[in-house]
Amino acid sequence: MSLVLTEEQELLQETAREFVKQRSPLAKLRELRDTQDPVGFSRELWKEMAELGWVGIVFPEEYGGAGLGYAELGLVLEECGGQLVAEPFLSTVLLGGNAVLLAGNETQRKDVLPAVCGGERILALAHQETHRHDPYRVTLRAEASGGGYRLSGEKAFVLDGHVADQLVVVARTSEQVQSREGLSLFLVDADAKGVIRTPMHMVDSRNAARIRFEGLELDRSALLGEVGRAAAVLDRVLDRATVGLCAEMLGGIQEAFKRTLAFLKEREQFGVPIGSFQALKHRAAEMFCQIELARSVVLEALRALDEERADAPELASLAKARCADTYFLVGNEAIQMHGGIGVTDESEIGFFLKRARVAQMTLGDAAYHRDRFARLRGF
Amino acid sequence: MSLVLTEEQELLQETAREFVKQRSPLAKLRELRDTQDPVGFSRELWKEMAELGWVGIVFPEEYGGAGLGYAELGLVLEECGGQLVAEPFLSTVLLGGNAVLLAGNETQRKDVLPAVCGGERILALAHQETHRHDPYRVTLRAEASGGGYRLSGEKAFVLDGHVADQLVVVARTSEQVQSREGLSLFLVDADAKGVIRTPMHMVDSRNAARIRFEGLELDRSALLGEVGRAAAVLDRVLDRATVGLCAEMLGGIQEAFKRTLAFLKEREQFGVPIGSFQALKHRAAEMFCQIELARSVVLEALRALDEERADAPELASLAKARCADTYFLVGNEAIQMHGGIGVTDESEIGFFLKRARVAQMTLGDAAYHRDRFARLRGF
Amino acid sequence: MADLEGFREETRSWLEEHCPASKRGPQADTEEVWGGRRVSYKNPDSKLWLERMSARGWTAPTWPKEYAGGGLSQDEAKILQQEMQRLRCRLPLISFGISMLGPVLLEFGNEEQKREYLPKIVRGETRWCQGYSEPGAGSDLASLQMRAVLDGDEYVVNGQKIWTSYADKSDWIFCLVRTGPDTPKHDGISFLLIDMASPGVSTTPIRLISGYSPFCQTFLEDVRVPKQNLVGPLNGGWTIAKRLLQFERSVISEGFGVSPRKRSLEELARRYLDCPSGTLPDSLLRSRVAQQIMEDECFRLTLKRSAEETKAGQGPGPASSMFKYYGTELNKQKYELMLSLLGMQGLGWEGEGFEPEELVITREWLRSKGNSIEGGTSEIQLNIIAKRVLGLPD
Amino acid sequence: MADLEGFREETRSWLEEHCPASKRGPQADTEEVWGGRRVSYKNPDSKLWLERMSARGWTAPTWPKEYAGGGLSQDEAKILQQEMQRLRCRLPLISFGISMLGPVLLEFGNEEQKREYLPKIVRGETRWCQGYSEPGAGSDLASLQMRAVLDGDEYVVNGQKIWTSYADKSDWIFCLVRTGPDTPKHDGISFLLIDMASPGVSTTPIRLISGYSPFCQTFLEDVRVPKQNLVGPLNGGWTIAKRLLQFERSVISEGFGVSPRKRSLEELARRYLDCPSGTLPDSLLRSRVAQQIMEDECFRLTLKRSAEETKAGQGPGPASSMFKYYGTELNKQKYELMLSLLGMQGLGWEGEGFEPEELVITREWLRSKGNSIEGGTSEIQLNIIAKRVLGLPD
Repeated sequence: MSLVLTEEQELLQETAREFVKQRSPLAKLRELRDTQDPVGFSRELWKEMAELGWVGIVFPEEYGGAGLGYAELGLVLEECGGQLVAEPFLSTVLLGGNAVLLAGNETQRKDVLPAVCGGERILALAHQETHRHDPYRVTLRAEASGGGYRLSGEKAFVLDGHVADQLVVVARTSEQVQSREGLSLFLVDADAKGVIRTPMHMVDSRNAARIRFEGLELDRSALLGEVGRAAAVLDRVLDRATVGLCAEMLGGIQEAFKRTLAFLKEREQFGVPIGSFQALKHRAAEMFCQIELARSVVLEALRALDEERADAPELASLAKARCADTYFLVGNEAIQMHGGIGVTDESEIGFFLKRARVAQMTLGDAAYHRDRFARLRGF
Repeated sequence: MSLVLTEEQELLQETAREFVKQRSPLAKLRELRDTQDPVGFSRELWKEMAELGWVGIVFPEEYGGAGLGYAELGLVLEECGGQLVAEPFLSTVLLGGNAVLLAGNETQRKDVLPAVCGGERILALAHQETHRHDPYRVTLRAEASGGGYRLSGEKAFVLDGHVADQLVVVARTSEQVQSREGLSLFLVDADAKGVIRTPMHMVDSRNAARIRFEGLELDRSALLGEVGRAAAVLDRVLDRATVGLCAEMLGGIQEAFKRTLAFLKEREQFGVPIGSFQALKHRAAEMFCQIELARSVVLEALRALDEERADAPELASLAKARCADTYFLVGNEAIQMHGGIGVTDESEIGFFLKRARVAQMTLGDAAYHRDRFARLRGF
Repeated sequence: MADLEGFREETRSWLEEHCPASKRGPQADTEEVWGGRRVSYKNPDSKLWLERMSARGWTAPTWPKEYAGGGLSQDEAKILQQEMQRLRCRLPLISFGISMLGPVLLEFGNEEQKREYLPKIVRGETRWCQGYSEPGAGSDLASLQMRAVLDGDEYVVNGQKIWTSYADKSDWIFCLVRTGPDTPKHDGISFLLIDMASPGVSTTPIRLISGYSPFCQTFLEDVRVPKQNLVGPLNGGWTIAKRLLQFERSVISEGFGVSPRKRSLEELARRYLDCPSGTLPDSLLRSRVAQQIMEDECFRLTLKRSAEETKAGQGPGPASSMFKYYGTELNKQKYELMLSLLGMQGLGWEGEGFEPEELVITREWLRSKGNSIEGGTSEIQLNIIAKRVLGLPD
Repeated sequence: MADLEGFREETRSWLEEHCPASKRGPQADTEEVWGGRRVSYKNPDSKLWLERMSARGWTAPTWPKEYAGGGLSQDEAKILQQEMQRLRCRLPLISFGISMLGPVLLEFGNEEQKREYLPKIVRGETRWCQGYSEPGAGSDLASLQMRAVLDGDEYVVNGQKIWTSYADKSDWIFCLVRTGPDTPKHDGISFLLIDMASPGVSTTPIRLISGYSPFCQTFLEDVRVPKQNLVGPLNGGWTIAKRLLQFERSVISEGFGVSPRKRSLEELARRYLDCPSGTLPDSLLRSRVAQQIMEDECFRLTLKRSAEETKAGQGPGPASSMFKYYGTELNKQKYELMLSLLGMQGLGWEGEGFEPEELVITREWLRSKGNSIEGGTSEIQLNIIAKRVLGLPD
């Protein structure tokens, strides 16, 4: 497989670009924010995306998906990222959907995935518990109870957890906190009694939830995958989600840079376009290089997922560290180069900075992924 | 005491500037290097400096010194740093001399310091053992033997150790490696039997030595200060030496910047001075700010030594971290801004880069001093 | 020296007696007093404190007594400041009139103007704002377009200002207006004082990315201004403008020298790394915290050195560009570090999921992005340093 | 595809049979073969290997067969490269003729020139160097002063070049000379080939801060050059010059994509942090090592992507500026990190106290400082990116 797009991929890219531009430009996010929309994205739009086949891109056809790969999903996510589309790809497809696909049995898959691919069901992965990404740090306990399990504990920053229909919950069934062993996944109806959700309104105008499980009783059939062995699946889910998030970030990075470049050419001070000032030129050129690097590593990481390569985890961390740093750089430079206009809410450029910061921390920041890369390399 | 110079200090500064310019410009260092001078500095010049009273500036008058302070010594070191003067202030005055002053008994002081102040005796502090500064990491052992001690082990990077007349050796008399307890100081004649010196020629054209002690027998009177309690003295010696080194670095930083600025104004490309290019202007302005900060902290640290303030250790680390980073920045920018000429040996600007790198590592690099600062602040 | 010590003692006992207890120690932003016609006091002590201080002229300690100032020497003013800090007295008045307009009037205003405006500033009766930037004239301030045309004894002013801090809350505005030809740009600018109650003045707040609205757009439509409100010579306003910018830069950079009421970086690190004492567990974050504290410290020492060196009494020179540039960049870096410490907890916008203190940090992180833009961008400051301090050619 | 697989097998077996064992695997710098009249072989196998490879044209695999090249397609050339890597065959010849002059002659030379010069390059008979920069013309290359005046059938050349790599070891030099008016500067430049054995040519090596002397000053005094040595049109040399700079940049940046024989960063870290296995003990250095490896990896992936994207066969475009800029900056950063790992042990100049490997790292650290200057400074590359790639205005 090549890094150069096939004809089909080019078509998909164009369709996505056009759709996002027409139906979900950045103004949409502002509108959702300003009307204090309790969902934070549009369920109708999500259905339309499902009808276009995007929601199910990576899921097998037998579950209503398109059976395509991450190279294709990446194109859609990149376009969505360019306009900061808030629809729940990350929560529902990359995190929740993949958890069900990779860990679920046939019954579970058949139950969940077609509804996901149809855009009818929103999922969320309830894994994080503190303010920092740390996947094996799980204190929420699932204890054997009757024929099933009882869940007690709390999750935080559950992306789209405030409106998800079902939650995939990472729980500890044995071992100590921080242990990679002893983790299990459960599929939980979000409106079950004993599930208490508090919405968290994030600075990027997306939403998450703090979710408390107060002795929630679950049937045995709620278990997703093998008991105590969830870490391996969780790793794969997080890698896929991380790379998908990176594709979204890449789109945002490129768009913020494009807008900044346009502004540099347009805005005049001292009788000339400010883009003619060498100091700004050099900083723009530096950004260009950083973005090219980000692009290369994201494309390679998507390819590695599709080829199920052994270096996929390494590439996921490589991509996330790089995109986090690059989005940070570009987000900040975009504001500074836009000058006074950049810090007004009226301008859209600030939305990129906000998204950059949240995306940077989501699923581990650059420091986390550099540490993980070193661990994967054994040093 | 003010950061603004007194009349006496201004006079001292002018004298030092003039002397260094006339008697020891940077060309001198090149000459010593190119003639492969085995000493690496000029003993005659050192004597002259002693006659001017500089060597003894900080030592009490009773030992032949001038009884002045670090504010004054700093002025001299700053001027020396500007021309990369290689004479042994650091080894003989700041390290060795201070060790004798702070740890020695009256007999030892009377024996050593007047000879030091007179420029007749070169000292060195043999403390470091590995390639990294780590003051309590001492494996060289001093064992009780007869009425005295027997020294066995090896020291490395002993500054000016290749020509020192006497060595102050940090040895372990008890406790484990890395322990702050159990260290003792010994005053050793450098040409004693059982002291084997290998010169180390450094990239900055200065010299150090690897010194092996092969069961060197010492009289009891060689002990400098209390047995096993050397750490407290060593800390003070290292703080003074660090701040003094920073004053020297400040001089080098300022001179390298001055030369670079002059070059930017002089060198033409595309029909204009390259200093008119905004990207270079901004980088020069950034350097200016960094240098101003370095200057402030060095002056404050010198003052803290003179006032024997409790925050002197903190300020020493603050100054070293800052000077290390700033010399690094300026050294590298100086080369890049000089372009092709900057990387030729014919130009003097490269000497600053080389000195910057060695000075940066000597007595702990920025990472070491940031860690130490945090420890001193208790976090 | 003996005199100064006497002054210190008097000052100390006066402060101890007259500073209300509720005006000592930390206080909320909402208790700040900005004065003006429309002032309202949340705390009656604030009013009392302002009256007592301004009666002595100590809201503007070094201004001459004839203009209701304190008439103190630099040394005495420093002692007053030290003693206020000792007792942790809050500032009785925060005012662009004191920090920006006043020094300019003292230097460039005529006797009548000084007598008219300065006392009202000292007493907090008039709240001033600054009308400099325009939509097309940001970094290139001199290209401003607001026009003032003489018509009898009045100027008729038309145009739009932007980034006017608190214009919606101010009584008067000091404005740069174009009274002369466009080219050369700098030669046709004048410095004019305008009562915002005049017909034709209107303001609209600008919402920032932080959600705050400290700035406004200010529109002037056929506003009539008496010609005696001109400060300095006609078409000679650019010199005044530059001088005032130096005062403004000092204000902005000094603002970053200290941050009184907030949790320190170390405290935040301890809290969010879950480490009440001892060595912080995350070496990388610990190192960044140390580095930030050390850089703040270096900056503080540089402000201190600069103060000592310019003690002779000169106003701020081009070095103020350095403080503006470096102070704001350092502040941005500090907020980024705070966000790294807080993790996801530092990325809230509103609502229950976050503590109020966390939400404030997030908002101020966003607010900090503007620091390196307002009052002359970092790029402009670097240009000034390169040209004025380093003498690099154009 | 089947053809390519066939080619791969043939190539593999030919290499296995013909590449001498001593020319496989790592080798010292001193075993590199640069060819030329004055070549001498430390290892007789080097001569044999060069002869065998150049007989097939495989020292310049994609050049047409009529000029003694290999006549391979891009795909075949890639296979040859892969198979050589598989067997770890060393390059038979390192040559500016192959990497820089050849491509330019193929594009701009006349038939006679191609027949004259290319085969000798392929066979390593002529060693070429590049005469571009002059003392007053570095970044501003077009301001060069070396003058060539036609006198009968010959140009008479006078002037000085600087930064001529290995001029003291080369046979011929390709030079930019001024044949036309000074203004506009770019229009009076021609591209001339000069035999360095001609009377009036002399060279002086330049000593660098690293102690190495890879460059020379080259002086030409009344050197007579046959006029058929002009490449391309008279006064039309600037186009050729720019094209060649792109090839040069690719060479320099590719050079930093891989570093074959040296210890890896991880190995250095293990050695100098005294940690043969497991997690490295110094978190800060560990993080820097990880970051450097990751950035190198990102850069490698970008080279790879660029190669895939331009597979169609175009030469290097303005993106080569990015690789030159980023590759050299990354390389400098990597040497700084190595020095941080080695500590004082990385700061030796010569003598016993240091291991040879350490001294090499120190020297190469110093050498790396020149990478961002030679072949067009980083600043020039950023200018090119801003202008050509981003379209920012002058």
